[in-house]
Amino acid sequence: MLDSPIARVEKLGVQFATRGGPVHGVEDVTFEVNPGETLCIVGESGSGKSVTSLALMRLVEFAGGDITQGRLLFEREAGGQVDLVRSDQAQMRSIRGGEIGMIFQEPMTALNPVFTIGRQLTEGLRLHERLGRHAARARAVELLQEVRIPEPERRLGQYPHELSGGMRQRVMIAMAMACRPRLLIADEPTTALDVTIQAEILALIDRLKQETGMAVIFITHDMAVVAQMADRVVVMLNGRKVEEGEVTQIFATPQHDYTKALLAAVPKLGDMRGKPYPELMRLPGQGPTHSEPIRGSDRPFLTVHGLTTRFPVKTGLFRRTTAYVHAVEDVSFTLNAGRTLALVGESGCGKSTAGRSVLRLMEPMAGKVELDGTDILSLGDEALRRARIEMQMIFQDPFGSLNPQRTLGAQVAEPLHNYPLLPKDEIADWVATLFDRVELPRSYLNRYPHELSGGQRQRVAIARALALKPKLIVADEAVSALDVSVQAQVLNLMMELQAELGLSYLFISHDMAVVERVSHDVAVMYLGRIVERGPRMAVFEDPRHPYTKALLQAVPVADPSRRRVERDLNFRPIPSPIHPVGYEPEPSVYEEVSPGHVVLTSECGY
Amino acid sequence: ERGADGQVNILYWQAPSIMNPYLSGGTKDIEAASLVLEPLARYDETGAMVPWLVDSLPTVENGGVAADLTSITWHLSEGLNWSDGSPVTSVDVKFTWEYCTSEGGGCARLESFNGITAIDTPDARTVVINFDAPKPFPYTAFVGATTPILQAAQFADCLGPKAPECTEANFMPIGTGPFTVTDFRPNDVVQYAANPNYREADKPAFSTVVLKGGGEAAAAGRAVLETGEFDYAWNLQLAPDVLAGMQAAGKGQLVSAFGTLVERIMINLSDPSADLGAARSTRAHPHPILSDKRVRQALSMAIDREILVEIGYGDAGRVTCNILPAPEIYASTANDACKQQDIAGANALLDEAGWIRGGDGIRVKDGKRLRLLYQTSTNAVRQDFQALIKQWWSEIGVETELRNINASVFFGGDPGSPDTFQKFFADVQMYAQNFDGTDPEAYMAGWLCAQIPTPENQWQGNNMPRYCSDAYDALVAEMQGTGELEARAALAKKMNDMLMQDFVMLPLVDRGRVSAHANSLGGIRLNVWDSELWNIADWHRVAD
Amino acid sequence: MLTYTIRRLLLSVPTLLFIALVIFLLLELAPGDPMAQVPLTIPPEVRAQMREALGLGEPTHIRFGKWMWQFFAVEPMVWLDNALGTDLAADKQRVISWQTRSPVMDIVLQRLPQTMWVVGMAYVVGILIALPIGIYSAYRQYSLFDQVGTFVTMVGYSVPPFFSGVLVIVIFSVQLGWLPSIYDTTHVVVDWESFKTQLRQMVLPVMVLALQTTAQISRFMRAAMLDNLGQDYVRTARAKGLRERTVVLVHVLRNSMIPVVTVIALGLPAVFGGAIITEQIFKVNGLGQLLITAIQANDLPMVQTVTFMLAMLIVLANIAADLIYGWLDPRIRYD
Amino acid sequence: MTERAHLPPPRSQWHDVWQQFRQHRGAVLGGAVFLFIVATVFLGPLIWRIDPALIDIRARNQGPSLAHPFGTDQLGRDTLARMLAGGQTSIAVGLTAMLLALGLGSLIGVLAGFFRRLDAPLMRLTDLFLSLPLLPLLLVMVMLFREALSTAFGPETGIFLLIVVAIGVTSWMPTARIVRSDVLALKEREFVLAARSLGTTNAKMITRHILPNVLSPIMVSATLGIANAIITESALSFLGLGFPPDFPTWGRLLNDATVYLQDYPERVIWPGIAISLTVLAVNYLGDGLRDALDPRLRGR
Ligand SMILES: Nc1ncnc2c1ncn2[C@@H]1O[C@H](COP(=O)(O)OP(=O)(O)OP(=O)(O)O)[C@@H](O)[C@H]1O
Ligand SMILES: Nc1ncnc2c1ncn2[C@@H]1O[C@H](COP(=O)(O)OP(=O)(O)OP(=O)(O)O)[C@@H](O)[C@H]1O
Ligand SMILES: [Mg+2]
Ligand SMILES: [Mg+2]
Repeated sequence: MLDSPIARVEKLGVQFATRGGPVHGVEDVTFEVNPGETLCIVGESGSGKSVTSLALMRLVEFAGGDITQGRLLFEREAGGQVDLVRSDQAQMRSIRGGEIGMIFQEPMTALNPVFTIGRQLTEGLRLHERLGRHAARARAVELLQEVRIPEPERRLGQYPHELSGGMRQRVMIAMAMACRPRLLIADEPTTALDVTIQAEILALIDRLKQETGMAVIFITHDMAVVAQMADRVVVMLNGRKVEEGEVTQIFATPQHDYTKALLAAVPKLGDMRGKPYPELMRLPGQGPTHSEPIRGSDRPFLTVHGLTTRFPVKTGLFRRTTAYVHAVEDVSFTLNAGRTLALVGESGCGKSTAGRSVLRLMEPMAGKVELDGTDILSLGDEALRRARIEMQMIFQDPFGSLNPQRTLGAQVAEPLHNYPLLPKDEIADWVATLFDRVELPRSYLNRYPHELSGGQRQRVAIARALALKPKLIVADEAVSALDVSVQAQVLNLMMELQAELGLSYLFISHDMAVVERVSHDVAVMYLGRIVERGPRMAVFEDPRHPYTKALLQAVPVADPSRRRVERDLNFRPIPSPIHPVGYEPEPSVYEEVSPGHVVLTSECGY
Repeated sequence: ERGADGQVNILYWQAPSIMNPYLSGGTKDIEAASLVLEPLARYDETGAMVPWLVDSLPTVENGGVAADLTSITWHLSEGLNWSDGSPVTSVDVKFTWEYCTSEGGGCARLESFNGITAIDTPDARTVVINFDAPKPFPYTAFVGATTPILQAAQFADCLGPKAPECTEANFMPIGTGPFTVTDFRPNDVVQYAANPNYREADKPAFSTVVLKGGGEAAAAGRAVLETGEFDYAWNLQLAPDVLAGMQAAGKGQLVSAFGTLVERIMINLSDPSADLGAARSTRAHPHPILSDKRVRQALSMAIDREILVEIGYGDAGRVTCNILPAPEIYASTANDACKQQDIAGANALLDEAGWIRGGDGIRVKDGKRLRLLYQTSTNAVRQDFQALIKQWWSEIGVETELRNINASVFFGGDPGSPDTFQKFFADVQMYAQNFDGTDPEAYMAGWLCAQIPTPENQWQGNNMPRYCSDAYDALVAEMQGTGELEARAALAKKMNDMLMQDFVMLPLVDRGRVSAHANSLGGIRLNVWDSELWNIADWHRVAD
Repeated sequence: MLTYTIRRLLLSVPTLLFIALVIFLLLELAPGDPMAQVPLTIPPEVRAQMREALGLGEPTHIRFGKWMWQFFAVEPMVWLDNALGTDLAADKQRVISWQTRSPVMDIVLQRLPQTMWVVGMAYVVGILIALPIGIYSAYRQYSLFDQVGTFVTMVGYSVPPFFSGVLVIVIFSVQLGWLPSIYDTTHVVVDWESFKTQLRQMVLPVMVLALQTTAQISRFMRAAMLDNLGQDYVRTARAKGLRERTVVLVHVLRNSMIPVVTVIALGLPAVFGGAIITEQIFKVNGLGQLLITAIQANDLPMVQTVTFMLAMLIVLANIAADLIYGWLDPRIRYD
Repeated sequence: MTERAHLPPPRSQWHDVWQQFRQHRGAVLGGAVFLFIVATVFLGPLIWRIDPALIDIRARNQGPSLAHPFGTDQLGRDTLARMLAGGQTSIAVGLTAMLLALGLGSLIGVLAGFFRRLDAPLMRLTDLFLSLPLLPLLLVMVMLFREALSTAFGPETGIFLLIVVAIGVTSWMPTARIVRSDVLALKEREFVLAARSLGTTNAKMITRHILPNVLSPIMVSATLGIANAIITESALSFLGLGFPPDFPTWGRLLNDATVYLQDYPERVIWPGIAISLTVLAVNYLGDGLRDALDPRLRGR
């Protein structure tokens, strides 16, 4: 049994009927997966990874797809092989959930928002294992324990939105594992999550695999994750398989150009060891554009002092503010002209709030923000609007930050129409130039956001931020949502622009490898405070605060030979940032460990 | 035999809202109450007065009416009982007068008690009504369905301002009629049962009556004539061909009768122009076009009244050239020329009056177009009339703008609204008017100079055309002093002819009443002078 | 949630007072007159006295104050008296209708049964028909069923009741003679036979009214279902091997009901407002007919009171809709 | 970078919308039918020259014939001519009243959703309008404004304005509610914040970013709004608040004809079909437009 594959995909072809005619999702894909093995499918967005897995579950039909050719052979538990393409939906239902489990890409939307966790977990159990209500519940508690969710009993009665993203994804895993499937399909289970949670979940899947001996198909575009998880790797491009091999072989001697490009694009933590200034990444197929390190200047450009932003929590009959969310608490830093300061930290630690407060897209409660000598916080409405010429923002979500109803040209031109800087007839020229600058074809001027890929969209956002020729750009997770290859391009673009135009970036991210690549200085945030701040080299090579250390450790390494063991991980749940009115936290006290490198010594909740 | 015929279902498309006719002027309320409450005498279907709770009508001849016409004496019949078994006495009659005339009660029938100084009750069955001046027509109070007798015992605490608080009494009055109220749901349905103490032992034939209200005339007609769900439907104001179609279904039949109701066009003799501000539609400014009698006459001549009858009322209407078409002795024949449409004559008159046709066919005089605003209340038949008349008038070079106004605004007297018929901010307006009972004295007094609505009297008054003639006023005064019927009739005719020949009102149709009853219902005598249900005690089932 | 409810209720008080004032002033300003239905044979002086007797002579603000006092103080006392047998209201004047000279509230109570039976039932029936249509149309989007459903519901929506009402009467009462065309408000249900009679007399008006409800609700239901059918959690449910019926009727439906239920709640005041034209055609004589006759007769106390009660219902329905929303959707929490 | 930028041929947004719209079969059919109806009622009278108000008493209550293809009514007026004239009014009323209601509803919805401070007062205003009794409100409006409008615009245009305003003012509330809740959700979207960071003023924010994104619910309201306006107009005529009596509209024709349902059923059928057909056409047209206006659906 060990030798025969549990599932075999043969010459799979899937088509989607769209208004514009049939579209090929995948074509001629063949691979197999053996019991106890982890097969990783990698490839950029849209390469057909999800479609392949949905075809295996015969769920593509519900998304409007059609399996046009090929066979999907599956070894049933009771013995005997079936071709899933030919089985009817009734038979499929007994396989789905029972013998093949699936974890979906989006933990935020994959759970039904109006049913309790318990109900959603037990549903499959009662159906496939024919358990009674109590037995199913007991088993559900067991499952939640297995995925290490604290207080499993209580969670059963909670709704998905009451859990954090990481917990939700663990519930998804528990759900997929519920009936002890022999094949688990995990479709990018960690893409949307923080490094810390990602590390936990990867470890969890690995452990479950070892305990039950199931086969795993793991879909991702993150090579570092592949290095951590895979036994074998399938690389996909444009709906076709371009390469397949053992994980060590793929990393050591990639054959296909695309695989090579993919590997080159991955920023690896430690690559910049010993280099004080950021450098462009070298990408195959692109000439060495700007290989010089970017030095920037020593002139302070943005000074933030004691910035504090709290959101009121209103309760009671009269909507009085009874408590505050302390999102940003006594944050101070300085950003020099032409340099990049990275703000890192886990989800919810206040990075975005800090960035938005600096630009006064949110009103801070206290503090001082000085941009090139102007006190931003004291400006009136109109003066603030004028000041925005100098400071722009790139938002986290490239889809959300573009208006779906307007053409890209119009959106890039929008800031120019807001200020009388350029004569009207020159605006179109300048916009076209900006498109050239971010390497977008001019024919895209009349396109709409949905017609572009995520990376292209983010470039539009960058072009828009550049339109007014600002001095400061706050980049809030500007590359988090992008594929590695695209991410590398966008990062390079940002660095080139910095070198050329002398821009300053406040770079907000939770990806330590990326941060290491682009920043001059780093500030690590935890629960609204900066716990450690200093030159990037100092912070990365000599982390002092325990939180910084833990964070660095959670980053997966894109090297199959350096796999981490689960017990290294040790995260505590983050305490609540909500405090009643009148609570005044202590000011932050820092100790300088080396020139410019300071560490928080006062209490921060960690 | 009493109660032998079971239930009779009656449909009034306007639902009764109260069972006390003194607190409501509405026909629907009066007629619904008439099954229970009865007057001393009433009119039969020919318009003749008949004794009801009395044995004979008091007259000057039989001594019932004093020779000087200042009092009238009624003798109640023997053995009359209220439905609760107590006897009817003269005190009840007297009380009814006190009830209506007491201060702050808002009695709708005050007019009927005008001039009564006192009511004496020498004995339990004798009622003597004393007037402040000679009253040539003393039969206004307690005659006809509008002024029935109330039970003093029941309404004793309901005098004056307290009247509205007596809901129980107002909804379920105790009466002498053939039926008693068992359940009253305002604006919905009234249920009656035969009065166990009714004076005629074998009547009524029906044991219960359901009087349902609501909907509109067409549906009511359908329910009686086509589906047979109801036995009687009141006042079916519908186009004749619609009614004919319904009757063809064979379940019931139509009955009609004529009274004094005349659909007419009122002509505004004053200027309604908005530029005049407060002096609008007052006699201070004569109408620039309609002050010329020739124009008014031409307007009348252009109308084909035969067609109006045919289109709007069929058998329930007839052509009339008088505003006082009935009773017979009052009907003039002097104006019958109007029965013939005469477009040519009308054109000639207008030519003579100096109105010359312009290029678009509309007449012009001194740069002024012959253009009229013609208003009326909202009602399908009236709108058809408007359309027809507009067409005829266009044939004589008159341009007409039509306007219809919601009836509750048009007939309401709200001094704040510009759209009431009293204000008459239009050149001509159309509606129907009649009078209670058979005596036209009060009706004809409506065109006194003093009756002109003006801002000073808050636009109260009946003289819509703003007609003012000393000769006419003198005739009214003369009639008020005349007691002899023939002489009164001659005077009334003279007044009618005066108004008609001055063309201040253009009568169109003498409107009858059409109702429908099931074939199985017998004893119907449609009466327009009194309540339609006046003889319900005689109604009964017949074999089809 | 409780504090939220209380807060919303408290805040609605000033709103309602303002609405009451506006309704009152609007009706004061309206050009109708309570004497409009009094025959022309009644002379002007008498009309003036009748008007006086209705209290129309008093200044507006005094009448408003009186009305508010009667509505908010006297009427509740009467309720208490009826419930507890106390004698609080004693001699105090209630809101009295001008047409009937009887307390407005009594008449409103009298009208409730038929309104609920007919208009309420039509709403329920309409919803019960609309939901399956909406669900199935969405599940089989662009199928024949969906196309025909859309067509029929839109035609239903575009046919005014004054036409459809007469049409069904002509067909079912006149031609076929199956069903009564007039609703008997005095009918009491005591046994099976009388229940059948009640059903028979309800069929036609309910049919006409339900047509409108069905048209609207099924459109909403379809749109909501379409929104949800494409969601990720549907795929998750299928991946668990659940049956299609469970997926659609449990997972999708529950989510889709959230917006639809609020729409339904917001439509409820209309039930109490009655359906003026339909009630008139079938002579149901419910609240709608009460309101329209009162308006035509310019019975101000009645119109004011009934419209104000409807306004209260509308405001309450708004609050209820929000609460239901929060209750159905665990993501929304009011505090 | 100094050379004149070579711009691609401008691809106008409306061109895209048209492309998308053309692919929606129902929408094209609906649009064609609607256009056909509009063309017929507005151009038809040029060919069918009988005056709709002309009374021919001898030709009363006739069935369809060559002289009167749709028959005549109880006064002998030509039904075809009246249908054409009535269509002009009904469609004009339907469209303008719908536009007014939509404009008002969108304005109030957007303001309430966008400006926190306006939210509560505007929503209470909505409650107020929802609870106002329609009929007295109309009576008041007629009383206050008819004269003034009649003198300013002539009786027919005056009444037209009055009716359109009356219907518009009493039917904007659902639109406002829907738009508001959509705006509330939109306001939280990141592109709104992005626009603010670009220095976009509130007014521009609404016109550029908010309005185009709430177009789809507005379109739905629009489709139902036309039907609603046509039917409300007929109810107004019924209550005597509508156009002068010699002014046909579809609603009035339908209403007048219901009494004759049994004797002359065709009289009901014509206006009935006309109203239903218009409503249906507009509904499908609206569906297509909604899809066409949403660039996300375009080209899918
Ligand atoms: N429902 C659908 N209708 C039409 N085309 C589809 C549909 N689903 C997927 N596709 C197409 O199939 C191709 C493969 O999509 P798939 O979702 O498998 O990509 P992926 O590799 O999972 O990308 P990602 O990393 O973004 O999840 C894409 O080109 C996509 O446009
Ligand atoms: N508008 C708001 N009202 C109330 N609380 C808020 C609001 N926005 C953010 N918060 C809270 O403030 C804290 C910081 O949020 P913020 O968005 O700045 O985190 P972040 O570090 O950017 O996280 P992520 O990586 O998920 O974007 C969180 O606890 C969040 O719940
Ligand atoms: Mg995918
Ligand atoms: Mg963030």
